Amino acid sequence: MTDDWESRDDISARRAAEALIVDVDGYEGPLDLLLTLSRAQKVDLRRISVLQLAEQYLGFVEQARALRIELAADYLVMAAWLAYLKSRLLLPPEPGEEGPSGEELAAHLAWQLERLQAMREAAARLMGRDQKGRDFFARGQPEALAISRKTRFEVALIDLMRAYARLRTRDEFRPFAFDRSDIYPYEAALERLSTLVPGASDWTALQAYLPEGWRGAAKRKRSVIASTFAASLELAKQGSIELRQTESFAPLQLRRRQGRADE
Amino acid sequence: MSDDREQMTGEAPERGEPGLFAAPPMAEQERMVEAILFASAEPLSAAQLAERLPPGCDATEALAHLRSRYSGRGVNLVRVGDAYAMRTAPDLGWLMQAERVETRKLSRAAIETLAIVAYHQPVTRAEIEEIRGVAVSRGTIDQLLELDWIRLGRRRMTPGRPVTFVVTEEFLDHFGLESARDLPGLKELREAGLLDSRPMPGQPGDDEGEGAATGQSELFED
Amino acid sequence: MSDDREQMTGEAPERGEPGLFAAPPMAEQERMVEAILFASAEPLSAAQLAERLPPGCDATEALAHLRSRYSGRGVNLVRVGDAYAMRTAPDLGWLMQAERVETRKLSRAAIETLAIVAYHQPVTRAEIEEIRGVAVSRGTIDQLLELDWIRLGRRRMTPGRPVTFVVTEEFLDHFGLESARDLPGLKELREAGLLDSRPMPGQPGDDEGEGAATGQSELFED
Repeated sequence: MTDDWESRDDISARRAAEALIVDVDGYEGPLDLLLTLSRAQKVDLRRISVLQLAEQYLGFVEQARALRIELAADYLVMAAWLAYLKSRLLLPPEPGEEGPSGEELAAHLAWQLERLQAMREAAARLMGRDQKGRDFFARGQPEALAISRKTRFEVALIDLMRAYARLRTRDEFRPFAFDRSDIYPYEAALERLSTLVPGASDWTALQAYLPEGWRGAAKRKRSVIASTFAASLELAKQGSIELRQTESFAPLQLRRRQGRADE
Repeated sequence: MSDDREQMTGEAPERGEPGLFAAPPMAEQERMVEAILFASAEPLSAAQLAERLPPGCDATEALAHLRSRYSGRGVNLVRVGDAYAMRTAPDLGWLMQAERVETRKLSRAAIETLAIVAYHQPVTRAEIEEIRGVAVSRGTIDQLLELDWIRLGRRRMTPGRPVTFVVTEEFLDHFGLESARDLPGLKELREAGLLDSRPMPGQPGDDEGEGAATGQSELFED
Repeated sequence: MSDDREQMTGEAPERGEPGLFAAPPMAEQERMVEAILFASAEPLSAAQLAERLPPGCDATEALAHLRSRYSGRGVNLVRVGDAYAMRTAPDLGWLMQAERVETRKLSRAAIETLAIVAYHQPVTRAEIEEIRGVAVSRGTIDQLLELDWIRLGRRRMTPGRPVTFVVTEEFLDHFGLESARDLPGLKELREAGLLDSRPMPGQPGDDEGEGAATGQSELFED
């Protein structure tokens, strides 16, 4: 092969040869290059002449050197190995020599090339198959499944209708509806305080009169204090109790109006 | 491929226009519509289907065939607005429930805003605020836009040309409506007992109307 | 609901275990499997289906019925490994231009590596490199892992306990394969000895080779 290149003046052949060398980066390593070179033999890979292939490869490496193209180390390792293989194939084995024969090594190389070729064809066949997302498709709108990727907002039509109903009826009902569970009505406070007052002969904090169950939660407490305070004002106005406060912000205290019991 | 050939021999090709093939047989059109609807990420209208089918196909007829083929099956062909989609049969919805992961409740503000858009569309932000009686936060609108339940409608031809909001096909799809007009009116709501303004038992937040709650806490701050 | 009632009268209820209802009739089981498979974009195994069906259902039989029902339709029931999925018929792929997902073009190295994993699995990185004759770049494996086409298999029981790679169910699904046994040309390649792991003659380090052979036979045992 080397001789061929040098003997011929054919410019195009020369160019092709150079292209082969310059394109060395295009090869995926020595095995890939060997596979490409082996195609030149135009035979079944099983019948390939490994000797001829080894010569081609060594010629290629020589050419690269002549053109001062730096070859990666693995190309040179392969070249050294092929040179060894070539010698094993050409020379008769010395008696008593250890190790595999040249034929065994050549067969293995041929098998490696065949395997690589087979994998390339398999890869091509694989990619030529119908592919999901290209030739066939999964459901485009999968319904809520075990994939925890999304937060689903739970709103039913009924919630929507209720919300709308609430909005549209708020104005006409609000003034009349007593729809708050955390409100202690003034009327209730007045009634309760009225019944408790006769027993209040000593000054007692207003808080002591708050009904059970309304002293804990802040919201309820606020409501009951307000209504009880209002009720106490009313009772004071009526003259049935007395109110006092020792200083600003001190607890409000109340007791039964003293004079009245005496009368 | 084989069906294409079948079509060529099975039906009289329309030779009138050169270069045009006869439409595939209806059974094949039905297959095509079935595959397209299955793979589509959103409901498709008959017009959209027709665009994707070979010339001469009758998407509407194919849809009708498909609809009856799937009637009573585990999956049905349903109409969503002007479009069509494949959906799990309503009676089998429970099969899908085990998968419902991490569901969140929509805020009351969002539900109300959504309801107002649905009932009053196209509606401006100012109108929503008027009906709700409180300001609508940007976040609420954004959330609904993000959920693809509302979208921008045409600008109102009034001073300032405010944007309007309308509900989307996704909204109709989610709530199982064919159109927003199918929403029950006030009278029907009343008849359904939904106009009772008393809070539902165990319905939290009903007494926490934004305005009222704020006022209260301010007034009785400890 | 109506089917539930039908089931109660139509089939003899199993009275043996109190509190248990008889399984729904097969037609109803088929509808359920249909709904579940339609709803899922991922393949589901018979076991996964059975988990979601009422007790006493026979998912495998329902699947068989469903498969024949959908044969020749625009959407087919396909087998993917141990699982099942609904997929559009491959001959209609041209209608789905809109849904086509543009995948990153895979490098030649990635495609070859994928084929090697598929045909030689479980396979170590060293074996991939030996077959291709070059080092496998980190990015190649990463890309295939990211695509969920390959995954880690069991470690090889050889010195160094190298990790192995195998193809995934997603790989089977993507390439429309029922199982790794259906890889094109697999039988021929095996018969030609091209899937063997032969050490270089005279090379001592063939302990990996033995492992590889074992792994293979495990996977592709008929």
